[in-house]
Amino acid sequence: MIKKILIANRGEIAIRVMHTCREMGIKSVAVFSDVDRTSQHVRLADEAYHIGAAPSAESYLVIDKIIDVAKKSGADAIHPGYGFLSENAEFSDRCKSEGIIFIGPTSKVISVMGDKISARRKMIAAGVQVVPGTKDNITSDEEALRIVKEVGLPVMIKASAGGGGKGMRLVRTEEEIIPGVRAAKSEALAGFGDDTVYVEKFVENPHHIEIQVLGDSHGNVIHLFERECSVQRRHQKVMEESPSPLMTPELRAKMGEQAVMAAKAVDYVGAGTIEFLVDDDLNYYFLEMNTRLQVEHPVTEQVTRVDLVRQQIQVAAGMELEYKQEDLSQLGHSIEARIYAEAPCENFMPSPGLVMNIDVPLGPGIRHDGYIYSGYTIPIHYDPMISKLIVTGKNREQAIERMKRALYNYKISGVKTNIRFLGRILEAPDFVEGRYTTQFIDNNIDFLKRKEEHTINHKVFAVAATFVHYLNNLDKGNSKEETQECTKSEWKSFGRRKNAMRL
Amino acid sequence: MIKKILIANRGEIAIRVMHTCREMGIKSVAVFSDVDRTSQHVRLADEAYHIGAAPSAESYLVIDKIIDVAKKSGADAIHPGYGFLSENAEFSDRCKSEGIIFIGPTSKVISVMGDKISARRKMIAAGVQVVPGTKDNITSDEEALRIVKEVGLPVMIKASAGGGGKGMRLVRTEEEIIPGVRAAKSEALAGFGDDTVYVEKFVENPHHIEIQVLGDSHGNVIHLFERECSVQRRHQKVMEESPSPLMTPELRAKMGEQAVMAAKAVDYVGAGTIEFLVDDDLNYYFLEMNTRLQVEHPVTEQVTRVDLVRQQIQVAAGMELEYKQEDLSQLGHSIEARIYAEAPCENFMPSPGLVMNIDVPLGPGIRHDGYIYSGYTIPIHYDPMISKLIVTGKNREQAIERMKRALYNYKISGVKTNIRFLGRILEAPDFVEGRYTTQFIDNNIDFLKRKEEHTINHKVFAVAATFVHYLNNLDKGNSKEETQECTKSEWKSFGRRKNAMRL
Amino acid sequence: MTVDIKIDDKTYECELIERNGDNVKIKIDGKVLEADIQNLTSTVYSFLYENQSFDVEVNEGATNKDFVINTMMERFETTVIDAEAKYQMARGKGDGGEDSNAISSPMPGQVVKILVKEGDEVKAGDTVVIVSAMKMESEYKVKQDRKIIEVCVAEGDNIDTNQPLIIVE
Amino acid sequence: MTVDIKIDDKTYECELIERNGDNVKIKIDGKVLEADIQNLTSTVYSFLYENQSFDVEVNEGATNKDFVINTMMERFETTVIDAEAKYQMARGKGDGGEDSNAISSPMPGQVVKILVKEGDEVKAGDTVVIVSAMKMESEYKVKQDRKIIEVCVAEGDNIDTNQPLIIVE
Repeated sequence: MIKKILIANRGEIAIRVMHTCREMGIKSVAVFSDVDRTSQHVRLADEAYHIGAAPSAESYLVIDKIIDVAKKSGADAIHPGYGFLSENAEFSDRCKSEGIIFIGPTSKVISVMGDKISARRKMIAAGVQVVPGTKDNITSDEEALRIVKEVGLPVMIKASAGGGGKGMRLVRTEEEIIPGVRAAKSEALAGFGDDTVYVEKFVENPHHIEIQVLGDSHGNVIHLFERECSVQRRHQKVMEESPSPLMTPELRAKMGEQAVMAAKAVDYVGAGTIEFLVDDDLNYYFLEMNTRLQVEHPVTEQVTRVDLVRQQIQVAAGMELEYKQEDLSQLGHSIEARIYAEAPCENFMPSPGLVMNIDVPLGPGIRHDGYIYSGYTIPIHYDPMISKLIVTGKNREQAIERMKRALYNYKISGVKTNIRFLGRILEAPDFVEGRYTTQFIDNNIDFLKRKEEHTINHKVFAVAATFVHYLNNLDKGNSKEETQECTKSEWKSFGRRKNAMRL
Repeated sequence: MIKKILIANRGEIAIRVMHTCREMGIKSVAVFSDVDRTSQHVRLADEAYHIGAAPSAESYLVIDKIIDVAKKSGADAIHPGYGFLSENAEFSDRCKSEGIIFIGPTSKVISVMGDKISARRKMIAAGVQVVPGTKDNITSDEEALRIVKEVGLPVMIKASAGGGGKGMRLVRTEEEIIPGVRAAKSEALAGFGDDTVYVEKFVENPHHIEIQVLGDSHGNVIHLFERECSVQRRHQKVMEESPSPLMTPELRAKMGEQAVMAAKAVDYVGAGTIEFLVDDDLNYYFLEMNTRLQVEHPVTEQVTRVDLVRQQIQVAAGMELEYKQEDLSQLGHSIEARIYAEAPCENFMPSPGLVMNIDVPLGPGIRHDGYIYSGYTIPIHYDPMISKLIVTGKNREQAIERMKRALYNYKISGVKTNIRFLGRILEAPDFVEGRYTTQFIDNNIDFLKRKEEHTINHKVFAVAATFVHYLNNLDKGNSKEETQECTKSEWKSFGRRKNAMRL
Repeated sequence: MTVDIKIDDKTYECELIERNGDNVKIKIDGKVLEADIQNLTSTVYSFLYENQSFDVEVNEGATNKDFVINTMMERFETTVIDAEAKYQMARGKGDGGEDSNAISSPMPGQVVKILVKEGDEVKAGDTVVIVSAMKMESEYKVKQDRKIIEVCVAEGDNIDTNQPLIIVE
Repeated sequence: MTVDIKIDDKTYECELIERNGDNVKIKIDGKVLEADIQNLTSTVYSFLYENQSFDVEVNEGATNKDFVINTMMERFETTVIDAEAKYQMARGKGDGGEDSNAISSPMPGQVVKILVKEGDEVKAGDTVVIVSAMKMESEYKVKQDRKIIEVCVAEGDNIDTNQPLIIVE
């Protein structure tokens, strides 16, 4: 069995992994950059090693440095967390060649699933439903018309080399087809020097729903049901839940089956996630596979009562999966809110810096995966996510009420956070009624940013508190002499006692 | 439905109740004594009212004051928590006559179950198994011999007016019967002016196991399985778990049935607990009923996923129970550790005072019901319990490992706590193997108090930290002039900028 | 004791009428506010106002007269204008130091790119400096045609909130 | 810089050999300890010693030379004996103020009952005062036959840790 794990990450996920390590009796090794000496993951690890400068390209992304620490510390295995090197095929390979267990899939799986076109081909071959379309270049107007008709309107014309929305055109009507292809091609040529474009079915009002899978090296693959991740801002997830309010038992069974097929197609070992787009008519399409632990894995842990990190470690060590599909069930409802150090009212500008106070919500049904502490300075170099608040309740309604209560009790000062913004999500009718798509935040942005009306005037209390604090500061300034008085009188009473004792 | 609840309590239980109130959209009203203005329950309530001096006899126990606040604040209901007025029949009655819902049983139920002899009679009549014996006075040696033989050795001779171990004699052999009765009688006469003594079967190596029940005003009563509470010190519970490691499915069903019978016998409405003594041969005997929420209720909530406070409020409002017996199941394993401000190595002396820092453990499977915060002064007037750490895992083994991890991550400074002592309990073989009785702490006291051997010498690090802190303090003293330098140079740079701008 | 307290653009005149332990009676813009304001920690105050309970946190801001206030739901920035501050302001000092000729970042970060040098003439809307924080880059532009007077930072520098980066005419 | 640090009954001679940022080289009783000791908050230090990571918390004690240290698993009380302290001790001051003639409580609490008055003669084992804290009462007894010199507190008084309650001869 694994005795010591190097965690090639920082922040909340490094700590999350350490918790399970400690519970399994496994020693944990942290790595840290220049600015992370004071980071909580260093404090909670059994051992910690410095690996370089603040920019991740000079520390958390440097394979040689990580491998070096693994050897120095005698770690048998490396857990990559998410981000950084977690989906780096070269790193997976390197661990293997150095005789260190990489807690994640092989480089081959990472490569196949990391590339959109190869992943799509693999999934089609495995019988997994993908977004209809073709990856072949459109070379003529006639071809464009033919392919679009095959796929069916509306479609998205996408540049093969594209990214970030460039070289993309939404086509809804037949008349738009030829102008759309031409526009996409010229934009792609200008932007990427390559005018290859292809056609994909446009999924209207898509829901982002993903299925958690686990595989072992003995050929077993199971799924742990779905997570609903449609609350997104610029493709960044903000709030996730399980089960999905959109889900039906039939759809769940079908998507679960497809996810297991997808994972089996690549002999998947470890924890992975199959992301799907689902439309309002409950058509679902494979989007991509994430070959690592997800940020939002806790909601699955809460409703299935499975420790995913423990399963990752066990299967990486060659053990068989602890659960069979029939052992698993979803019980209750769980929601995760991602707390970001950012200012929603100032266009979500990041807000790094000194955390003055943090008061975390406690009590029943609350889980908190975080890493900041009072007095900690959040560095400017990494992700603005500072913690995840996860609630679990009997049903969706009670989970929402619990999350509201928890956010109400959650206080962070010093840096700005999105806590109020998260609270507003829970009040948006689309969210409450469970009928929301990936457009939810955009569609509701005014509602989400609006300031509450209060029965009491908070401004007046802010003024009163300022005034009292100012008066207290004045008093403190004046009380230095008094303090000396106190010391004096203490001496007096000491003298008196001495006298008394002489009697 | 209830709109506003006055919580006639303080500390963690007041906060626990407030959490559920907020989740149900119910306003909460706190009451506080002179020394509790800074207490967390005041901060987390919607409203708070001062009710008198620090001693509870002048505040939390004064029925008139509580009723007065309920009326002033317009509360429809009062939740008494545990302790204080929670099992006070007069208070229950008074609420009723004032038209305020008392979230607890009627005065009649409190009275019947609060008196040992009447509770015993009621239970015998209801067919509940009680400790064999008689409540009739022993008036002669012959009677003594006859009754003891009927009950069967070993027996306990107990003074009717007794308490705190006085007027009690354990009798193991026939020869001891007559001297034992005489000794108990004379001790009882001397101690209480009443020589009435009775005979009860002595339960060897008892396990303290209790069954949680819930009843509504429509005649429904269900049980929520057992809690194992044998880890006790001077009849004070220290660590509880559910399920009990002693339990078998058959015994659980039988004891559950008996608990429901007990509650039905008094038309019980609300949350209550039937305490049993169970011996190594799994014979069980009714001990007493607690007609209120228990400190250790969270372990039941964790394994049954039922919010007991929500059920209390709903049935108090006249609603039917949300669950039927067949809806309920135990899933996983939960352990609660009570954190006390006390010094186990100094004979468990209480340790009130200023809390410098508190770092609570976070992550999966952790629940924390507490009330202290950094900078809070724990008053001398109330219970030394400052928080409850509750962990839940897949099985008992994982729950124990999780509790160890959580206690390891739990730091409180300023006051002394029993955190290390709790950690030792989890390492005691009797506990780990799940074969412990109420004698556990006494039998293992040396093991529990022993200091760990460390691979590294903590003393040296304590010295090093002292030294560095001392050096830092010296530096701070010397750096006042530097600080002024900084201010100056800031002004300089400001001047320079001004100049630059004039260019 | 009377001082002015500014919040957003409004100034409130505050007068202490009575203080009895934690019970404070304050006149704010003519209206009397009576509350039990208990100082819990160096920054946290527990309010009981007409028996309503809530916390207000007071953190010190850029100067010893500036504060950042967190109430249950909102965050405010306040400034105390006492006799000293009024005197400073009358003399043209005090908090008048804000400089619209300096381009600065409202968050700490790192200078990724500087697109101008001293003496450059830039057009309205031109980006002059790019700052990165937490994987997000922000471009800072001039709003009008301007001349660059001074570049105060170098690429790669870590910068503080509101530190002047570029001085324009 | 050399000082003595007392912990329990043992005194350690500490010498600072080198300090380079947070990297500290200290000689403790002749043995060199090298560690990265990072000050995180006013009281918490993060240690990296041979890459092992643990926190040590330093709280100030009764005087500015006394400290309460919490390591991962244990709590220690330490005292710094520097030149000033040595001078004080040589002159019979310093921390020599402990008074075995005073009966005091090692915890804060409330005086429940005083069983003696000035001038009383008490016998070894007699209870002289009862203090209550957190629902637990502690009886304080004299260990030898004594005469009561002074009763410093009254029933109902709240008392601090180690405050003298009764002075005996």
